[in-house]
Amino acid sequence: HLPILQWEDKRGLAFTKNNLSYSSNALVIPVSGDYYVYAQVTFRGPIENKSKPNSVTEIITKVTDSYPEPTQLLTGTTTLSEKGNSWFQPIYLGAVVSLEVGDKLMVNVSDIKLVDYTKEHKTFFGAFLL
Amino acid sequence: HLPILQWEDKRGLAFTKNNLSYSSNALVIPVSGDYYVYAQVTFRGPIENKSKPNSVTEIITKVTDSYPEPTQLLTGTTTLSEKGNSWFQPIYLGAVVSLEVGDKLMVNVSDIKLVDYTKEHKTFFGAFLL
Amino acid sequence: HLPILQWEDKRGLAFTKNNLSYSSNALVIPVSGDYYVYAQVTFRGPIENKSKPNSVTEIITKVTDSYPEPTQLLTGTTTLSEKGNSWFQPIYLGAVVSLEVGDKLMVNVSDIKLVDYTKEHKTFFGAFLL
Amino acid sequence: PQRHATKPRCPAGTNWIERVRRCCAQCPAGKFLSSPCSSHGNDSVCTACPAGTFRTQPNTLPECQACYECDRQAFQSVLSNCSATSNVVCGCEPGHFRDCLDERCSDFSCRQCQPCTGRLIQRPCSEAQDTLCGSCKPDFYAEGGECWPCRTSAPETCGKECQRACGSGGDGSQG
Repeated sequence: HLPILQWEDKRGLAFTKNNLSYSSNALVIPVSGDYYVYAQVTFRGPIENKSKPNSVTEIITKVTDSYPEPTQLLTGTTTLSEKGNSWFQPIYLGAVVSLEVGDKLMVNVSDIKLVDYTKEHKTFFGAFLL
Repeated sequence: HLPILQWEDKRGLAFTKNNLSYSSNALVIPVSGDYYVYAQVTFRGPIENKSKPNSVTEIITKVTDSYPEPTQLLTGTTTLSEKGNSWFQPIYLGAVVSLEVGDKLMVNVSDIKLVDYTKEHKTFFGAFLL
Repeated sequence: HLPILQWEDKRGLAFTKNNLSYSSNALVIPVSGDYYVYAQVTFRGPIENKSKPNSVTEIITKVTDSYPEPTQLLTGTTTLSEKGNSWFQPIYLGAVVSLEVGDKLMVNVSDIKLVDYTKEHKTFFGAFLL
Repeated sequence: PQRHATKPRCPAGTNWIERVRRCCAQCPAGKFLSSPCSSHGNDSVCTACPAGTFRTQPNTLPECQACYECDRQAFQSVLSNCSATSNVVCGCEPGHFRDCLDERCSDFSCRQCQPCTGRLIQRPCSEAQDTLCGSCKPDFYAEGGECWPCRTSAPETCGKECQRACGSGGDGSQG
């Protein structure tokens, strides 16, 4: 599987409410229902001793007790133009998904070293009950 | 008009939420109100005997009984970098729009052959009442 | 600070939903709570006597009476492929933020001359209370 | 009519707090308002910003801002650490310069300085801008936009520019 992003859930703009909680890299669903789930990941480069990748990918996945394999809910994948020195590429994903109490939501990325984690307003992840 | 995307609404990631019904390629609005409407289309190439286009476009349109012409609600259009063999380009759109009961929402694209239909987590469409 | 986009809130695709009022380039929050805030800006070029920039940036910021400086809530920055004459680049941003009554939301951009204002379905801004 | 009730003007050093509908004393930089004042207005409860957060100005906000981080993997360096009253300040590692994303350069990436191989350096690389390369160094000749050492040229391929820079022998024998 692709690496899973870790998130700040307390400081600054981050918050969890209505007992949507965050634990071991996942948002944990407190009550079954339809949720609007969203995430933006800003990728950037170059970084030391790594050539520019052809593409970057962000996937929001669900892990549920009733099924052993993670389910890919939303995927954003984009190719990068070859040239260019320093580059930035945000990928935003968002949609309504039906979730069960206890389901866990995570964000996987093609390469964790390419993620711009330096500012909370560039890479973020959340969900709300409709 | 640009070709209209057809949607799979039963299997897998059901698109129709809170009793929005789906018929003849459109989401049908069951009750008047403000809706957050969203869609992501992943375009990809190359596909046989077609050169790489300069750009790709996604438009969410509304058809209503009270007006003969479709109305463009949201548009995403992006140019593609020339080089590069196989390419991917997702376009996400989402906003609040006021809709009337019976209005129909559709997604039009610049070239239907370039749409990556293979997985519903890459190309999806939905709406929810506020 | 980066220039602030001005918005048309009466004609066409009204941006202000559920009694959000709009004054001096900002959405004004009528009641405290958690809002899903979103904006898409479509950048395009070339424009006369301006070379193609390396990148374009969109930032949703908050101004509040409780603090003398604007707070960056959401940021989308993307580099542009070097070549190519006429180009389009949409940036969509959206997330849940906690806001107080009277807070003001604005959209800042790296270069206001590159913003495609011509159609409100290409560049739009809004928010709704959860 | 004004949709949201107009806020009364608060005396200097205080801000209107909607939750309790009164003016409360501002918390100093480095702190946030953990609970609003009681009726007589200047007993706001202020709490120090937790580690990893800051406030540079007096405020009545319910939380502090999260510190940015310097992008060490992308050749940024820390000029000053985050404190309770100031955000982290990042620069570029030696051998890199700031490639600004906007006029104010509030956001930038660090690009490698160009080496100017075989050229004179007109202006050295700095935090703010790339090296400015000059013409070819002595004992180097220009060809195809690059500067080549005279010793690598051979008489039969030493063109006009090469002969001018490297002397007629062309193989740098005098060097």
